Amino acid sequence: MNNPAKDAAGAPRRTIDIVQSSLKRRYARERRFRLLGATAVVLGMSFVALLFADIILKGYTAFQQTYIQLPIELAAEAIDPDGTRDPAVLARADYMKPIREALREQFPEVTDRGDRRLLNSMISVGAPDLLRERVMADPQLIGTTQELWILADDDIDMLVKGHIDREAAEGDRRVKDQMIGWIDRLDAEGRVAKHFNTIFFTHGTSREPELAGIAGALMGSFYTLVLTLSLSFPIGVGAALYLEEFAPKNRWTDLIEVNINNLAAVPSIVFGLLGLAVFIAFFGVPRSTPLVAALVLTLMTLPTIIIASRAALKSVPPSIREAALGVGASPLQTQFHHVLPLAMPGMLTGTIIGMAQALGETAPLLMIGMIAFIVDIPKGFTDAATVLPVQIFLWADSPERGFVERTSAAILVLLAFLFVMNLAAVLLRRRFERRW
Amino acid sequence: MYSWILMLVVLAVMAGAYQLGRRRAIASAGGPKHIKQLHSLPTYYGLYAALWAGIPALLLMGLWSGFQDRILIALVTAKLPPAMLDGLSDGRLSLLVSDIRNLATGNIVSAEVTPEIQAAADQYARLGVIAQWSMWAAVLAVALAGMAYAWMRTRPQMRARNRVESIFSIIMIIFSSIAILTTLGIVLSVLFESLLFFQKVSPLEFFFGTNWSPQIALRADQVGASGAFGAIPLFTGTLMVSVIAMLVAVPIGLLSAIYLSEYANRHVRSTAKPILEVLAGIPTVVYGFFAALTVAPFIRSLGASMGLDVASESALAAGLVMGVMIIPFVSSLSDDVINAVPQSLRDGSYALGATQSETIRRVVIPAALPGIVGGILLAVSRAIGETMIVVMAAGLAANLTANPLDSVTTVTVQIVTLLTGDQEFDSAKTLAAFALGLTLFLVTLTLNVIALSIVRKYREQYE
Amino acid sequence: RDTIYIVGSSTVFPFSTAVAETFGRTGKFKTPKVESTGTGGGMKLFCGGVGVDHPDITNASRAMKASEFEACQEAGVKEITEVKIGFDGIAIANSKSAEPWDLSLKDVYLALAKDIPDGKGGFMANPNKTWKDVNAELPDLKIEVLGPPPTSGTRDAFVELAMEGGCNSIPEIKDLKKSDEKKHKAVCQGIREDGAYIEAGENDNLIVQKLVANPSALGIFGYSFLDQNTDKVQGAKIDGVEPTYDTISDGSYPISRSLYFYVKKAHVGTIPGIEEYVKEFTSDKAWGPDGYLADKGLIALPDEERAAVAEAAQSLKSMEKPAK
Amino acid sequence: MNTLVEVMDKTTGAISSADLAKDRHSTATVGDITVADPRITCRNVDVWYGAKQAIRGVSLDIGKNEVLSMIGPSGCGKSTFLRCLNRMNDTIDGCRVTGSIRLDGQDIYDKGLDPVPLRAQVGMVFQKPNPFPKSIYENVAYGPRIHGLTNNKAELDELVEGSLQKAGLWNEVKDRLDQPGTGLSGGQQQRLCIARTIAVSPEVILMDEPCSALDPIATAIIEELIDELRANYSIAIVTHSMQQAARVSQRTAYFHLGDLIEVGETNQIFTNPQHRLTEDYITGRFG
Amino acid sequence: MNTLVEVMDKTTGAISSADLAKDRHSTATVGDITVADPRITCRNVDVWYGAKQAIRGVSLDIGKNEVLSMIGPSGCGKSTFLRCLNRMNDTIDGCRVTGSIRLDGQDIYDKGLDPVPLRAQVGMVFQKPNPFPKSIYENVAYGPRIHGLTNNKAELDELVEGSLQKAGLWNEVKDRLDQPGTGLSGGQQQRLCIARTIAVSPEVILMDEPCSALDPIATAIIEELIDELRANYSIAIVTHSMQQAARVSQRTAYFHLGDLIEVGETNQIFTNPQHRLTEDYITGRFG
Ligand SMILES: Nc1ncnc2c1ncn2[C@@H]1O[C@H](COP(=O)(O)OP(=O)(O)OP(=O)(O)O)[C@@H](O)[C@H]1O
Ligand SMILES: Nc1ncnc2c1ncn2[C@@H]1O[C@H](COP(=O)(O)OP(=O)(O)OP(=O)(O)O)[C@@H](O)[C@H]1O
Ligand SMILES: [Mg+2]
Ligand SMILES: [Mg+2]
Ligand SMILES: O=P([O-])([O-])[O-]
Repeated sequence: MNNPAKDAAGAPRRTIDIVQSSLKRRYARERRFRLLGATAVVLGMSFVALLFADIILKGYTAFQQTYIQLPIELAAEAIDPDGTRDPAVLARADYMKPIREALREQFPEVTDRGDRRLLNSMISVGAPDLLRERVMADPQLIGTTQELWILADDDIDMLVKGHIDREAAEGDRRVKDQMIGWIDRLDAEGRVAKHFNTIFFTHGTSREPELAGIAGALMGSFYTLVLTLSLSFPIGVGAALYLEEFAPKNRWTDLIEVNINNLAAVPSIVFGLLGLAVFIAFFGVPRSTPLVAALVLTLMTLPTIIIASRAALKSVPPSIREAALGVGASPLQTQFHHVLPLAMPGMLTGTIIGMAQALGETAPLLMIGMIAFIVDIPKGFTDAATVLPVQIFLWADSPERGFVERTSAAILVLLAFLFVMNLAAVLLRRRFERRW
Repeated sequence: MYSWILMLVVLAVMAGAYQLGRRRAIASAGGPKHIKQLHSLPTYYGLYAALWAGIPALLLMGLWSGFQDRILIALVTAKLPPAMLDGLSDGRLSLLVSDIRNLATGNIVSAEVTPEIQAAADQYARLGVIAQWSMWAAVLAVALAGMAYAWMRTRPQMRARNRVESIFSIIMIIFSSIAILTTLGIVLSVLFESLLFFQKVSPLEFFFGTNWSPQIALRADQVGASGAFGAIPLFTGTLMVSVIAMLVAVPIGLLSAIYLSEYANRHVRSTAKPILEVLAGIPTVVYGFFAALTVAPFIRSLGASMGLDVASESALAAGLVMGVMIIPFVSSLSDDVINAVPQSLRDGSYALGATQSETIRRVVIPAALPGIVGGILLAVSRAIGETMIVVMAAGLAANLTANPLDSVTTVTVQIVTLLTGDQEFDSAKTLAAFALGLTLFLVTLTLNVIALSIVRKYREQYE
Repeated sequence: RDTIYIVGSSTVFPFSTAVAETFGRTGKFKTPKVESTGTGGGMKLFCGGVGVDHPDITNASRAMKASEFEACQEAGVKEITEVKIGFDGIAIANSKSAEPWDLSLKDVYLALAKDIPDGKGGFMANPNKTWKDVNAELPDLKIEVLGPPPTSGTRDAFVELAMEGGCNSIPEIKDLKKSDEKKHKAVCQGIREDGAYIEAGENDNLIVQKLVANPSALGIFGYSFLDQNTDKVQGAKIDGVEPTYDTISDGSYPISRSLYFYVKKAHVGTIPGIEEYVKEFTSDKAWGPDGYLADKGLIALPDEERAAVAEAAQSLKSMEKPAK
Repeated sequence: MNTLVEVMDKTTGAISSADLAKDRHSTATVGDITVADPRITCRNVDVWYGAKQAIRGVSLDIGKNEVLSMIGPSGCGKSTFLRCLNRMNDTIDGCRVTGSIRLDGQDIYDKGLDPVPLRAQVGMVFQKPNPFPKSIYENVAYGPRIHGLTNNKAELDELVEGSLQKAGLWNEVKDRLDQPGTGLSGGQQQRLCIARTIAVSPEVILMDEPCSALDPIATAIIEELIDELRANYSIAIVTHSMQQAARVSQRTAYFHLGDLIEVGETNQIFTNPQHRLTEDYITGRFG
Repeated sequence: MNTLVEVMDKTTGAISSADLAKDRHSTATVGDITVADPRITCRNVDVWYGAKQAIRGVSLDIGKNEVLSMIGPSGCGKSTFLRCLNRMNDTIDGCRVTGSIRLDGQDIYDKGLDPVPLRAQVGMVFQKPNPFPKSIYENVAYGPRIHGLTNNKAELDELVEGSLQKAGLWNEVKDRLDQPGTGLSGGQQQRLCIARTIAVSPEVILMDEPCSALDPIATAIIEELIDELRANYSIAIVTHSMQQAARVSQRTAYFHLGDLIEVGETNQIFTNPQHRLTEDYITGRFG
């Protein structure tokens, strides 16, 4: 009837024939499209896999640390001559000496001064501190001789983990032939072992790879992000709500909209400049603190959250708003009871991405003093701190070989942090998702 | 530390005020059976009271905490012997104060403690305690006064909901204005230095020059201290890297979003989406290494095998990796808006005999377009503003080229290197960073104005 | 504030932090906070004024300039103690999997300069594409050198020591210095921008790894990275001298620079621990040839100089205004 | 003047229009627009969608305890007019309303007027059923909740059940009150929306084709409900079924292309229309 | 058994049901479900929404050149059944269809069968109008475009105009074909959706209350259209108006709570229903 398509003879053709005739082509297109989509997902996922594989392969060894077992004589005369067990006295004692002596006993043949130095250098400079902690925690040890696992130097660690090429000429590696011999001998006696690297998770950073830990940066990131999230989510959602749902559409709101879009394109380091000029110089917020970092990152992530939230609000059908207004709900009630829950997945997506960005950002923090060597683990928003990406940046720039794996391990920690952070949001988002 | 406790106390007062306000409202209406008499739900009277109890008190607390120390210091230093203060610069004074403070809080002090300092420290500590308690008293008084005020005003006719809502509206307006303030802040924090820069380098050269080479201008005592500050190559470099990144991110992101929201089952979608989102959180330093050590050499050797001359730091490598990073900006945001398209529209299309891909391309995507464009714009913005990847992978050579296999540099890279390198007071080189920042800001602003008007034109609404 | 606040050079950062950590470990004082801001950035902060908001110490991979000193004075930072802490050799290295290089400063100059003498008394844009073009004895490899960007202190030192040194080994340019100093500088200090010299950013690890991936390239970076990566890269001989601890220390290796830190005397006595920090830094167990800083790649000063500097540093002797 | 008129021309030929010398082109309202005790009074209401005028100078009263039905061809502006009465048009971008609309003498387009209590007072059932994507129970309970109409869960349960029962939906959904309201059939959704509206006991109820998706029995229940509600409230109903208009309403208004053509006693309108266009439309029902 | 039955009990009392000894509780289909030349044959169709069964063992034929109307109380499964016939239920999560449905002998739920040409052949007008958020023109042109039914713009224009005209919408929208279809009134949207469906000339057309938002005149136009289409195609129409069913259809099927209760000649169903439930429903129309 309605169908203008005619066959060769001029008689009307059935739609279905036309459909059938082109169907093959359309299906080819359908398959191509679907394949494209699947390829895109696979590609995206394989990027993730590739990056992860790369990081994990480089970093997993950092979760273990080489220790050397030595019979340490904790002579009472040396550590606590008066037998008071006064912590102050215990803390002051020299713990390096018993370690060195124990090591020397293992290799009595080493007498040359230079060789002794070499021998001593197999032990981490942090070993005595660890020993001190141990003794102070358990003063019973004083006066006994214990087989203790002593932290090895980073070069030894690298050697044991195979990151140093034994075949290379002696001059080409930091570990001398002699040391390799000693380590092999200790190893044969079962005195060399890799233990789980607790230091990495409990200590702040250090110049020595074997003593360097991620705890300080992790806490710094934690404080920073808690604050960033609690500022940027309500502000972002509030601003999006206002602009999308309440604001009159006029020049002023256009200006705000353009501004927000534009802020998204501002290089993050410029936010650092802003933080420096406004928060630090003008408001006197202390430098290098999670507080100032959070303020800067909040401004940086706001555009992401606002733009995502507005897109989400736009996609809520107007009939829902009408229904609510129609039973006498106020605009604010309409938003909070009906529109926000439906827009929440998109808002959470914006938040997830914004927070991810904040967690991984380095550049603006360079400007506000976060790129610093801070050993102490921060205990609040105004303690000097650094954050994970900056720590990664610093370690990646360190010459010591031991930092290579630690850099990757730190990235893994950051990603784990990201996962934990996102998990809540992702689960929440899944709860809000629905089609109508 | 004390202020945290006080904050909690104020929150507790707010909670109390909420309860009281509610009860009072119910009572004023004549019991729970008559709440219909009230203008608003009792909750709103509660909120009204809570806000009255909380907001002024918290404001006062903020102000007090901001000024307390300054006032204390002023009081303490006023008591110091004038001889000690004579001719002391502000900085030295602050050192002295720091000393007093260290002493008062029991921190390590390095110099020997003079009696005056000790006295000042004691006074500081004493005043500190007094001030703390007065703050407690004042803040609590204001909180209670606010609560009382709300209490007195609570009567059935009071438009509590409207009042609470207007407070919320004001808060939301303040939130939206933060964007403007930020913009203002950015402009102010780069404007002064930019102007200084333009006094040294003519804007004409900066905007239209094609040669960027701050190296000769490295030091004042070096030759031709002006250097070459033509920013064109930086902008073309930024453009090229961003375009390459978008060529990666938009197709992959959009197609993933489509696949995940339309084809994949729930299970795949709910795992794949967060995984892709991880891409946005990997530190850019990591991408930088990846681009520089894996992708760039690969492209180079690939190019060599095809007889192409590829720079070891090609724009292509940086752009590709950056594209990977911004995939989630496109994929996740698009996925959400695509998912929000009402099913009835899809049904309408299927019922006409459309295939799934036709439905997606011709009905779903157009309906979701405003949101998708938002996501893409965000991704573009991110690409323009990204730094680290390009620093590590694309290098710093300012080539004016259209060949993606060449190395280029971007505005952001130059800003970072100029600002983090060996800076110098007032040299054109350091100031150039600010001028670049300002220019980029203005350029993207213009682009956004254009984008907004285009998006406006093509906005579609359904239902 | 009860912690020392240190800013400055990224080159000195590893040494400064090592000292800070050891200093903190002794337990009496808190571990200082060390920020890596670059030498210039550090100077800017350091010379910002006196007071708790301003740093106490700044590290520098070059000596303080007169202009910076003046800025300091203007801001009320009157008395400054300069401490020279040692040397940093700048290595030109390549991958271990390739042949080691043997270059003269002149080769370096001719390979990397923007303009070189055209032999007719004038100058021309550097036409050399391969090392063989530079010097017939060198291999026929494309010139490809990864080095720091113009904004870095390392680059500064490289230009001053290597380029200018090579430059002056050409007699006609040496003469130029007397006649037209400006021109001389332009010629000697300009680095080519046609892709032969690749500005590779400030991350030296990245350069090392890029060298491993590309055996025909050369890279310019600090000695500590060479020291840590002896199994991957090897330093080129410059004028016949290999970059080793000893050659840098005794000054026979031509491209090395001095490292410094500067102490704000006004803060001594109020910020706790500054004197002790300086003492720790200038103790032999730190900066001596067998000290822990040597292990980190710092090349110690000669013994007498070290003693003299330590003496001056510990007594916090104020510096004079630098000559330039 | 279009299809409609053409069609109607064809059909009215058969009917005696002897005494009617009515001008088909006059758009002035015929009949008495006022009532003795009005709740809503509209005067000269114009509505524009952007540049397009959808309602032209409509003046009309809605009285206490009366059901006013609005009829007219599709697209003539019935929904538009209805939505003016509780300011639902505020939500449409570019929609402009002029003239005066008063509820109990109070101008509802007054700047200072808060549309929220207005909408609680003037409830609305929309033409396209739009349940919230929440459970059936929540759909109905929402209004009473925000207005605090009940004091406890038991009362609320009772109110929800009562409303659903009045809308004739209770038996169908009582076992699945926690299921989403969007999973109901078309007619069920429509009744859900009616239940949702009456749950807040508005004093004026605007119903836009409330029975369009309902079978005769369900329609009967709703009509019964309307009749019952009339005792206390005012109701304006848009309907396409003239039988329904005749059954439920006391007064009827006929709209045509944005104009209010005629208004009067329902009886009179259906038996003795004064305007040619009204007559055409009424008689066309058999077409 | 619920409100519905209670209401109907009240109303049927007045009517003589002398010779009917029908079992109100039997759910077996009464009447001849088959036709001479069927296009669609359904046998034992069950439909489940999750655990809820919406259709129980329905067997029914739809013949060539016939209009089959489906009636029944709201929520009885009419839309559900209709949506089975072109597999629109595929898009509902948790909806399961069993039994056999054949189009020209071909099982449409066959694994290998492609729903795309099926849907081009079996068109559908939904209960809730769902225009695309595109221009009016694009709404109608969409189907012909994807199937490539026209060869050039002129042909397409003609087809769009023709379809809109048949749906009785042309005159109202001809000046604003480029305006969004979502900005139309309820009835206009419904007609737009009809135009959209007939633009692809499906051979079987499923219409779910196509006239629910239409005034009598527009209804008449659609009914005329249906009559015209019947010459070549098969049509299944869900309607709540028994008059409409009587006017347009040759056969009528009565659904009740998911069961097909009775099917037969329209005349016979309305004058002499065989099943007690059918009778209750039919006579209830005056309730
Ligand atoms: N998506 C769904 N999920 C769950 N149950 C549903 C869904 N859609 C419909 N139902 C239920 O299935 C039954 C049949 O619904 P259907 O839409 O087929 O009714 P109908 O006969 O078309 O009614 P109406 O005349 O009101 O449109 C109803 O009880 C309804 O509540
Ligand atoms: N949002 C809108 N934008 C533009 N025009 C509109 C809009 N809504 C309705 N219109 C137009 O205004 C006129 C009146 O529409 P309205 O919805 O009031 O009609 P109606 O009488 O309710 O019709 P129906 O019986 O079909 O529902 C119609 O021509 C319609 O196309
Ligand atoms: Mg309408
Ligand atoms: Mg239905
Ligand atoms: O950080 P620098 O040592 O390069 O100034």
